[in-house]
Amino acid sequence: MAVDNASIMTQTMNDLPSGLNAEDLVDIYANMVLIRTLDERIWAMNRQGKAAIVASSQGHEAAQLASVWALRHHAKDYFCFTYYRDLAVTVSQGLTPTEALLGFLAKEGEPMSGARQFPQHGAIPDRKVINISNVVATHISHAVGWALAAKMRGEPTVVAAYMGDGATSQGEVHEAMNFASVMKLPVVFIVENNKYAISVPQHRQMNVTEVSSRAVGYGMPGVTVDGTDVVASYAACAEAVERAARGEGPSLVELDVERYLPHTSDDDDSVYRAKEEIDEARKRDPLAKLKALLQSAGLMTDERDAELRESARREVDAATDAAEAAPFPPDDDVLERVFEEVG
Amino acid sequence: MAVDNASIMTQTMNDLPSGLNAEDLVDIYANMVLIRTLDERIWAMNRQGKAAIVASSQGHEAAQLASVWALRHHAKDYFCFTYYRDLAVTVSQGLTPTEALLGFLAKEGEPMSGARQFPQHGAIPDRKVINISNVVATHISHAVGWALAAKMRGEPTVVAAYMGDGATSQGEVHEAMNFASVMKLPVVFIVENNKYAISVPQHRQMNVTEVSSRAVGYGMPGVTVDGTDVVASYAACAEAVERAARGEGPSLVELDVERYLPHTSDDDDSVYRAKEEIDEARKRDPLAKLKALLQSAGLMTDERDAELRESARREVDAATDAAEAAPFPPDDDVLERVFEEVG
Amino acid sequence: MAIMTVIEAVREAMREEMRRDASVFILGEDVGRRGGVFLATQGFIDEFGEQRVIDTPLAEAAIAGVAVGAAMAGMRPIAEVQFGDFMFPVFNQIVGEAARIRYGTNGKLHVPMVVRSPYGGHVRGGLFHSQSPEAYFAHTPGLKVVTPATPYDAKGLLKAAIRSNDPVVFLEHKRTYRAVRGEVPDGDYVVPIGVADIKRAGDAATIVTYGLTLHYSLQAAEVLAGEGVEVEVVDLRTVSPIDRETVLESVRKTSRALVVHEDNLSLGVGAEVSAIIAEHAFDSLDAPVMRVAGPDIPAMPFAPTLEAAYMPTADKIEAALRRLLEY
Amino acid sequence: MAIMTVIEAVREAMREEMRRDASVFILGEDVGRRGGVFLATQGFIDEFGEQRVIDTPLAEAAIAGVAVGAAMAGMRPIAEVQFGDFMFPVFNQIVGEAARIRYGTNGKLHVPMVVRSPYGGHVRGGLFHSQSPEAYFAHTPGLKVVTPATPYDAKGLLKAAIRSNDPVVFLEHKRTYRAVRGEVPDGDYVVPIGVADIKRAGDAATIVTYGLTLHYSLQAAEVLAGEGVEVEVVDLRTVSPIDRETVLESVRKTSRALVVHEDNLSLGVGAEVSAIIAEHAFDSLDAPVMRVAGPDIPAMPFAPTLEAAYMPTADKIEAALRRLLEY
Ligand SMILES: Cc1ncc(C[n+]2csc(CCOP(=O)(O)OP(=O)(O)O)c2C)c(N)n1
Ligand SMILES: Cc1ncc(C[n+]2csc(CCOP(=O)(O)OP(=O)(O)O)c2C)c(N)n1
Ligand SMILES: [Mg+2]
Ligand SMILES: [Mg+2]
Repeated sequence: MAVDNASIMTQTMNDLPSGLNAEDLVDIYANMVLIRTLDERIWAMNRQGKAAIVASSQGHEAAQLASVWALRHHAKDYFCFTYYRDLAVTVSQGLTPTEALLGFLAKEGEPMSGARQFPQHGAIPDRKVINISNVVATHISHAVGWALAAKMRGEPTVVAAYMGDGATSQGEVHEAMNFASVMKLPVVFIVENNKYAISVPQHRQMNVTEVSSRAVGYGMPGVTVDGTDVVASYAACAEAVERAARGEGPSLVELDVERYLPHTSDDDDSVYRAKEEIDEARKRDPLAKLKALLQSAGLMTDERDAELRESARREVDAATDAAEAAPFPPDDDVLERVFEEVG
Repeated sequence: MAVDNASIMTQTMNDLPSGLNAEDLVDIYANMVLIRTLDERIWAMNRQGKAAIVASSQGHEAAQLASVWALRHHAKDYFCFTYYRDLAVTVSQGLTPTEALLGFLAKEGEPMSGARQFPQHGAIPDRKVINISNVVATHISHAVGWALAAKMRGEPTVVAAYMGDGATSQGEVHEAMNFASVMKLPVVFIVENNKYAISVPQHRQMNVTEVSSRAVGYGMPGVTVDGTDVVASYAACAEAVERAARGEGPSLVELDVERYLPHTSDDDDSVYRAKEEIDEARKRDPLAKLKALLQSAGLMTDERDAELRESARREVDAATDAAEAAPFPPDDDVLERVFEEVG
Repeated sequence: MAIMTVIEAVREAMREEMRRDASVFILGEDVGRRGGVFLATQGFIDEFGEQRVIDTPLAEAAIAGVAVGAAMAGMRPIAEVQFGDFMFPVFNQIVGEAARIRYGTNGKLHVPMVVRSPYGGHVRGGLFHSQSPEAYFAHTPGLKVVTPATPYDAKGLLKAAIRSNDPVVFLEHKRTYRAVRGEVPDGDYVVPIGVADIKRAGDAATIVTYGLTLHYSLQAAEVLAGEGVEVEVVDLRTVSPIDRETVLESVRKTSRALVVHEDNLSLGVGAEVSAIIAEHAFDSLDAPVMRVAGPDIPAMPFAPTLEAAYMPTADKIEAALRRLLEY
Repeated sequence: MAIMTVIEAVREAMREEMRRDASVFILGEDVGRRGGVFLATQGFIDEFGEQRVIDTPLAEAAIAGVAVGAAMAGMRPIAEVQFGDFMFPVFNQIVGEAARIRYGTNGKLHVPMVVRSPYGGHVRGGLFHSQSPEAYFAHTPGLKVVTPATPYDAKGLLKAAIRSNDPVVFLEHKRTYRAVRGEVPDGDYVVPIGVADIKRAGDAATIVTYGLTLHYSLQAAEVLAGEGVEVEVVDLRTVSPIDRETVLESVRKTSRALVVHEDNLSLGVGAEVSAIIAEHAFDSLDAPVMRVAGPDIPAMPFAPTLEAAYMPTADKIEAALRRLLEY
């Protein structure tokens, strides 16, 4: 994996890619703190038997947030087709912690699917997030279709299609990438490569070190960057978003990230992953790295950080209370909205 | 498409790739003449209302025969997973003209499927040819699975998986190529690129000029050569076969060929293809090119060529008579061999 | 009123809807310059341009998945799958995804798309160009599955399908394309999805069928009519949802039911029809509900003898009717 | 005789067959070091090595297609599809290809493979981890579809499946994995595919079911037994081919039939069972053949209230039985 772990420490605010400024980084950091706090809470609630299933975003936050900020700053309009591990995308796009927790607890009023689906699945079109399905990679062609619709109507939408490294083995990803490139559609394929598909390590998934090596076979640009580095991730995503916005077609951006927890709360990673490997991965923690960068630029102090964490804790506490107090959806809802109600 | 049409005329018998000698070329030429004669007869019988459906191999013969000779000379054992346009593979592997015609006329005794399937579909394992299905590209993973079985049992089999350019857009091709490369399986993926999937030209199928550009994304070698040039095709296939035989894994060989006739006998290519384009393509006719090469080396004369053509015509005439005389399969065969008969 | 074939009716429905509604577009293999391998979209690329008549790569899952995405975004894609046999690669997208998007987003999104495909046999299509895939889709809640048998129904139902706000699998029997002609009113009309049609009235027995075997059933009914026995022939037209009322009303009247289809017997659409009758018209039945269907083999073979042996023809239907009437 | 769970029985069947026959191997996602997400292959990689316990890329079509190819070459692959909901990506390979290779090669090749998959719900699996996909496969001639409900049947049937010279779709109900325990003889035995089993004898009515709802049906039968009404419970075990004889014999004895399954109603396996009874036991029936099944929605939702509302539970089966008995 071609990443440069050292570079981030030497980065200064002068190096920022166009479109990204210091306040953005502070803002992204605040989002990270909230999302990490929420993610930890959800995991804990699973261990308490309250949340049936959780896939943690811990280790992926920088990549996800950088992509969202790049979309905001470089596209007139955009849409995110996420997958289950994209809590930082959904929350930064406006899913509140209470709403997120309604999903994890399967409560009434959950906005994405009405608690019909696993947490984080369904759609919040008003917040530009769609995550239809648990079947890995089916959404990639949906994202391409959404982009096709936008292009046909002359709308300036750029569509981001998020997936893991594992997902890239699916045939539908091939078909969708090829289709998007032939039709020059405004899509950014974002691969959050955490080097595992559940227990299967990257080298048993593919005989290449970089997923981005596939891009050339579709006639589109492909790049791999350090996905724990907000600045590098932003730069790569921004370039791809701009290309899409210019009507030049799709790109593939591979963000090299880490998965700190087991695949989901149902998984036990100790049988296939050495503790040392995870310890090593923790050295790249996106929160710590961004905090260090901000501190080196005088934009963050330990006190301010503690305040952010405290405020995040309070927000997540309140969300927990609200979600726990909510009822389950009523039984008779089970038969509704299979088809359009006519008449 | 990176091909060098001029080079063949300057080639001499001294340039032959290792494994291929002058007699092979004469032998390949005789096969070509027979197969072209047979192919033309089948097309004519379709026009007479006798053969329900035909996909012609005309323009693909050099590519197909070169691959078969490369397998024979560079693998201890091999197997061909063909598609519908591979008449030159099946016949050079021992399907007699009579047997082929039994297929096109759907007669009893047809060896591949008992006339249950379209011509050229089914299996003749004793002649190392399998072509299970009309669903484009489903056989690519079968070929990979066959290679996996061979590898597990320590057998020296190299598997050739044939497909068109159109087939490469299928997701299953991606999955199968990736799988083969991860597992280092002895497969040669042979793409007969005639630049059309029925009416859809290559640039609407993919945003690249060479399918072989996909190989790097799977961590395997990929090459594009002139598939109307027996010698160049042989050299590329031989290298891939040897790599597979050495246990180093799969390769992708793209053979740039021409389709002289409509997609099948059901197609009318005049609505989507200019006559001039076909005329231009005819200049690369593999038969003419190989004949010229042999003549320049003193290995072929017009007289000998005429004899070959006459003998091919006689053989195909006899086959036609035999196939026409054969009965259709008996009705009650329709229910047989769905499952193993037990007891 | 014009007389036209089924393929002409299909073409006319799409042409009129594309003129009427800019959000309708077509994607599929060879739909552009080639006009589709059955010429369903002949001339469309000239009238509507390649933006709205999209020749795709050879990749059915993408055709379906891209259509799903575009439909969610508010377009009305018509995805053509070149043969019904190639519907299996779209299974994941149509059955797994399209069918449950309204449900799975609690109504936030819906999928106004049509997947059209020529299906069925008796055209020397062999094992992989003769498939009747309707039952797979009819088992899927969230999908509507339409199988017209006449030009009139094909045009009216296809318009209804294109205007539907839910995904529709629209299956056109290949053999009817050119072999079946009939009157089609000029201009706009819609045949509602989910409503069966009595194609021939009678009181001695009911045949429930759809697709090509409607025509073979009508032939068999005609033979019996010559003997003074009037058989009612119900054309389902939509195989999901099944129009229970029309079926049950007919069977309550005739007391005898024969279900006929070309697809293989086991768990074919006829199984559901038979189960509905058995449960809800039990007291009216004077004889068991019988079925005539293709045998349980993968699909009809290529050789003409074998194809004929597979096919539920008028003869076989007539023989079954006689058994039913004699019970 | 050991007492074990269904997942233990599955594991034991595979382990014994892999020891017995070197051509048996396993491929799927996470089957190696992880031992499968339900631990069906726990410890296998240590015993059999990574040559025979193959962790694949995340690509179900390839898993199935590679298994088909290896099976044609004479191996006996067991392909694991991690959840029944992810069977749709293998549809093209299993339904389109594996099922018709013997037929389409006129017997020259055959496909001795098993596709195993954990299916079904009542485990808080939500819309995409609760699917019952059996009917799709049961409609496919050339496939055998097996749905054991007990540890004894799971072990014996899985061994039969692995030894079968035709492709078998082997569906293990997730909820039974740990919840259902039972006696399993030590060592080798085989339960034949295609043979139903009477899990409880009775004469008042027949329940025909399989999978998880077998257990709920037995609970309902138990309640009625407390009232002196003995209901016969037939466990299909194999949903394709259906054991017509056992079903019909039971219904001819009891004169009343209730078909129960978790999959949605329309064109579920119950439709075929009902159609068979309606056609072939017509003269024995004292009441319509009734069905209890999941409603026609895509699959059961995630929220516990909605999941319970979907599920055909013992209560719902009991209520239907009372309606049937009172008819
Ligand atoms: C089609 C399909 N196959 C298998 C699964 C089970 N599954 C869920 S997530 C996953 C691994 C995904 O890995 P990756 O794409 O790398 O994403 P990550 O979880 O690592 O972020 C698997 C195998 C599924 N949901 N869908
Ligand atoms: C899955 C599938 N989709 C569509 C078809 C219809 N079809 C048959 S051949 C073909 C084009 C194939 O083109 P290519 O792979 O380039 O092979 P060529 O015929 O040019 O040699 C198409 C679309 C099919 N048989 N299978
Ligand atoms: Mg991953
Ligand atoms: Mg081609």
